[in-house]
Amino acid sequence: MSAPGRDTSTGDQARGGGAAVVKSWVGEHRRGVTTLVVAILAVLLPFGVSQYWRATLVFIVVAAIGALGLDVLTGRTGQISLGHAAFLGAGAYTAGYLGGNHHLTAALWIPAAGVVAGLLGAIVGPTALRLRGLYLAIVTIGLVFIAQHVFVNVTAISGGPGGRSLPPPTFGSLDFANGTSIGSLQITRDELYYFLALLLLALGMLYVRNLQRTHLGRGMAAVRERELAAAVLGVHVARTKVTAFVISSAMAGVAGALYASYLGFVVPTQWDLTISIEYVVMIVVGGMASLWGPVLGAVFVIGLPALLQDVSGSLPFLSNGLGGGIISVTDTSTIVFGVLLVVFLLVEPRGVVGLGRRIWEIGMRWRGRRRTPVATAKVGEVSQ
Amino acid sequence: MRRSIGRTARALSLAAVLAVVLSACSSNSSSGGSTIKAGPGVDVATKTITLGVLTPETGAASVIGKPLTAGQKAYFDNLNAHGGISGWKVNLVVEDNQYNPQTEVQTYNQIVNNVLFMGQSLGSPTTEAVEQTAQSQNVLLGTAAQDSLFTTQKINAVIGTPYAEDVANALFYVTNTLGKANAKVGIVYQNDAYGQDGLRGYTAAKNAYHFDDVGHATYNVTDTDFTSQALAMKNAGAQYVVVTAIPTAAAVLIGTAATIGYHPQWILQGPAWSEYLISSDGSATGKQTAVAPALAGAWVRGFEAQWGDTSVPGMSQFLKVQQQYDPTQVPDGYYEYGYCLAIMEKALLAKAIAAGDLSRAALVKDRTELGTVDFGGIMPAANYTPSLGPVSRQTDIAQVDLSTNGFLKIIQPYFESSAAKNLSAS
Amino acid sequence: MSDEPALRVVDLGLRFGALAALSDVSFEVGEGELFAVIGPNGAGKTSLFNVLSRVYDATSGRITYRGRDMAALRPHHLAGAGIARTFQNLGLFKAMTVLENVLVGREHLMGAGTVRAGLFLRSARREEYSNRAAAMQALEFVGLLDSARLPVGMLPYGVQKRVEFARALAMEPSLLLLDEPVAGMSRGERAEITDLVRSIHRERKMTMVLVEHDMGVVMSLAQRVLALDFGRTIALGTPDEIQRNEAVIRAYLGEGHEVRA
Amino acid sequence: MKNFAQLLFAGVALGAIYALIALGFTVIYRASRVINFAQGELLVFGALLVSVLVSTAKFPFWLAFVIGALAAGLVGLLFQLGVLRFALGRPDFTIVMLTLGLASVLNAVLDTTYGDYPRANGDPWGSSAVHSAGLAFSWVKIWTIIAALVVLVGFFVFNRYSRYGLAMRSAAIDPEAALAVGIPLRRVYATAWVLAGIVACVGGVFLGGYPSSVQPAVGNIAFLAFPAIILGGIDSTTGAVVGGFVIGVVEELTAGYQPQYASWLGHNFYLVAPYVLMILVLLVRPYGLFGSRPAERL
Repeated sequence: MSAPGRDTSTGDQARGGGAAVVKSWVGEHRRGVTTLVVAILAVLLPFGVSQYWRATLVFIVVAAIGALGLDVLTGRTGQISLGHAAFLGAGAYTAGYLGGNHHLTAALWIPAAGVVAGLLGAIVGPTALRLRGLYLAIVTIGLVFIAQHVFVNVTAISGGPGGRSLPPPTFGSLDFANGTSIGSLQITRDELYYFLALLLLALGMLYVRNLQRTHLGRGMAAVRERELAAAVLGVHVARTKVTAFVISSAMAGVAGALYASYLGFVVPTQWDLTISIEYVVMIVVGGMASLWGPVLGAVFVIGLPALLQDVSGSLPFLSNGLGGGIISVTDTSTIVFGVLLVVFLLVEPRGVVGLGRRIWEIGMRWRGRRRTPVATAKVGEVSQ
Repeated sequence: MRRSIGRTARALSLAAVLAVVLSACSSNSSSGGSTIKAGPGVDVATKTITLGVLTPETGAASVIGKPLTAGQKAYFDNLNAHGGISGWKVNLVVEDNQYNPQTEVQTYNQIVNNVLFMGQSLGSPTTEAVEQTAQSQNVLLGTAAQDSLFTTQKINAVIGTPYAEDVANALFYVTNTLGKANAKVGIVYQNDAYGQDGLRGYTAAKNAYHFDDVGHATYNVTDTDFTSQALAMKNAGAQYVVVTAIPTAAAVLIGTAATIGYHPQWILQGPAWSEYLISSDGSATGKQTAVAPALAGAWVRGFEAQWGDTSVPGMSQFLKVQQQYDPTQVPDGYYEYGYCLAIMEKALLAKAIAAGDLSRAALVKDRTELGTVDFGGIMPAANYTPSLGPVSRQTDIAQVDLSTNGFLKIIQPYFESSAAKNLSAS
Repeated sequence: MSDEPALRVVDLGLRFGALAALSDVSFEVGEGELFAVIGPNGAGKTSLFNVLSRVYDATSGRITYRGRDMAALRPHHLAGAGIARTFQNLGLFKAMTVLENVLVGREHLMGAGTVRAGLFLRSARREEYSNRAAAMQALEFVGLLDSARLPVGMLPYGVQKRVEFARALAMEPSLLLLDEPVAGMSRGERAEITDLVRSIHRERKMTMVLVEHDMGVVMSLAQRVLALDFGRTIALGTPDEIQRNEAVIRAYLGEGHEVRA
Repeated sequence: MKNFAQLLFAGVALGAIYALIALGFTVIYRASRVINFAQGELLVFGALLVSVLVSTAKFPFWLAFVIGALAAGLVGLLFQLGVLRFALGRPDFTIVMLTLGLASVLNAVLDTTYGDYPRANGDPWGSSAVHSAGLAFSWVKIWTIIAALVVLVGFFVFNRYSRYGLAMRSAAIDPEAALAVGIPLRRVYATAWVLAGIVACVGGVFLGGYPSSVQPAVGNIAFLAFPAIILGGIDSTTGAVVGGFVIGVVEELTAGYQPQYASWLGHNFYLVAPYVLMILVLLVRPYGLFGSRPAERL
């Protein structure tokens, strides 16, 4: 995390010093420290939770990778896409084909999943260039249906409508299926998946963060805000859009590969519109065009229902298959989720990230208020 | 007013049940100096065994999951009321898998530490998603799905006849039992794992009995119109049409065919049937649906005995249990299926208890050496051997009869075809 | 200024269906000249500007810049060809900071691809920082150094206009197209922007084409003026000539008025 | 030939349903510039209500139908008043998400109240059909087409001649301007949601007609209507209707002929045929057949 420091210190030379820089330098480093703390917590997390939550964590982190990708396309470049499921699927089947049919190591099929899905994005991207807004959204819905059709019919790779099994990642002697142990510390299958996903997520976030600090990120934002103005200013709109498409699909591919491998078995019907929608909800709820937005969105969309499922199991008025009860646990959590989604977006349209910022600002104001009287008191003493 | 009282009553009873379950979970495997080897979900102190149930309680598949779970639970409740398995009681912890693989994985992990094994895991893609983990943890799965591939892994404790064998048997019935050697036969199947398995049996039967295969048609589970499929079969001149579908689809297909004046002998696969296709509330008293006449006479092949047919040895006991624990239950094959699933699991547990080893590993081993389990004729007896493979290859054929209770009349009791015998699991 | 003109416009025509927005407009702009286009509303100023900035394709006639046919250029080629523009209604990206907005102007000077940029390799980093430095200088020129990190959306209109100028400068153009830079501004802001334009022209020695409705601004800035009305040239000459031109006066104020600069 | 006619009839009937759903989408889009992801749930809500009113409350079908339609409209209205009203001027994304919220709530509520068993839609026609020239025209399908046409004509009349129709059109073209000239935007939006609910219910009821039935799963059909709105141009109601009928026929004919003449396209190609057609159209006309190209802003 030394990059931010360098970044502004060089910006610093450019603007020739000033207290503002120092402050922002500290700011950058506060962020660095926070990131470090979050990272450490993320690594320790699975050891502190139940098996249920460990599994849920895997789904959350894997989804976060996919959401991070979608945010590059939709959040940062403004290209609404409901086609994410197609790219997730492409990644999944690449993993299945290379890891399953050809028994290759995950060190190969994970990146391959990204590449294949990315290439698919490079093919789809250009055709989407002429389309705007909702037209693009619905064409990408078409992409999902077409991809599903292909998945069902390319039996050799997808196993056909019956689906196919996928291998657990293997790196040399390390086989995720069996878990492993470092010294006395046992690491289960779920934990291995979690850490692998976490690592990939971290790399992905680093990548996106770098993009957003270079001209590519600015180009994307410019295209999102006013395409034509961007073009006139020298932004290559077409290239920017396609680039965004490729990055987004590649990340989706990796996420899909992990997801499918973790489930161990996938059927073509799994890569449907609802998954795409889920991902869009993630980036919107999390807060678009922000680094942490997709992650927080994944936590909200997957973690919240899981939490509701977890707690509502013990509520007496809920039926749980043993008869009785008025409303099922699932229906309850679905309703609560829907309501929370609505309320949340009405209260904080900028998503979880926006909420965080708001809280932060309040915190700062509070600190500011607390400091001032002290200062004036000092002045008083001096004057006497 | 009365409704709200009913609610509280239900809530209380449920709370009671929960209390039991929770206590069972909280203090599991506290082996107080007893001689028995106990895995998770086994409370030696109170002699209770907890099994997990992962079943769809919401969404379209809940139509299957609810009655199936009810039947399973009714059997165990009755068992517990009558001294259990040599003093051991069996509790169920039910989670809604929403027929969704991701949810299945989550719910599996939610309860796996509190259960000895999964007394039920309903659905193919769902069960597949936890198989790997289950194998590594030696957690037996009471798999409620008839896809042949589940019969090949010892982690799946299945009952009943796989779809493929089922279809092969039905076509044997046509070509041999009825002697229609060169009948014109077609198949309409759902384009997914279930349909594929049906097609597999169809092809096997075709190769074995050389009937005139006049056409195949596929549909998607979301389809609302079946004109093209009906026309395809009509134009092909199919006299017998195998329907590997879900109930709503089967109804639309057959209804559409009737409208265009096409009336072949329909052969519905078990899951294509639902009493709700005939009556608004599934019972004989309910209002008859518009498609009911079109469905009358269709064959439904499956492996559950005709509801209420007391010539079946286990039936009267079954009905007694159902009357006592689910008086409102309408005649339903899935209820019978769940009941039989419980019978198999009881046999399994009995073996383990007798051997004094209720560990997970032991149960996985026991599943392969369980031998024959008799369901009192409610389902064909299942045979569990180390060589694995289908536990039953028998099928019965019922005819839709609007006057019978449950609307199904058995016209051909359990039988097994040569083609089914020779079918190799996927 | 050299005798070979920088920008040459010949018999330019633009029609939307039946309506002719421009017809046979011809003029030349010399290297380093500050050339203005005036005309009442609907005279075709904006149409002409949009053709020059490649938003519209001309229906007839040709435009060459430094001997290069501009019809061949797509909008995103303009910057590379050394042509920058400002927008009548601010072409700024509200969600970005001042600095980022200016940096967008240097897009065509930055080549780091998804790999180099994404991995933030040394080359990409160097490129990034050198361009930031350049952007900072541009901001310094318009006197907005301290606002660099503020989100542009929260700045007053006049200041945002300056940001736009900074961005145009950051593009390091040889030709700068200004689309009604003082439209909708207070008298004070108008004076500031006028001075800014003058100082840019003086210090950066770039060719400028200014499309403006405000006579006063045009007369005080331009070296030569083209007057349009109903899409046709009605006068071309020095500010004084234009001010005395009957057609222009009629076009602007109708019969019997004087134009005061 | 007979086949063709039979398929065509089925296609037109299916198209009528698509047209109604597409109309629902378009109405909302014109008002709030978003896709309403709850359209399918509104459809199910209305249809189930009608079904229950007829079967248990013994209402006459047409009365139940009217009540169901109004109830569905009411749900739309309440959503507008209770939720969307507070989201005026929020980014489109937010509003789309809000409709998703509504969808999931409705979905669970319907599942809880009605369960997932198939139900009769309660119409009086049952399996009756007209037979002529060796073809069969079931009354439900005939009425589906009639009802669709009636609703569509009614809608156009409303759109063209009523005060709100005018208001809605102007609001669709330019909300700010509409607001400026004193058009009550909120009331316009409310009207749009009521209409969306009503057409959804009509679609749902006829979708559940013989030999089909009503259950929550039928809501998925909404996703299949997307090509209709794009084909026609999302902001054009005419387009929605034309698009609806077109994809209905295309889907049905593909299902009828692709398996024998183009089997290499794989099983169930009819599922994607509408989307393929849609994409082909968009490659030629990026804003659909009747859609208007949004003004490019600099």
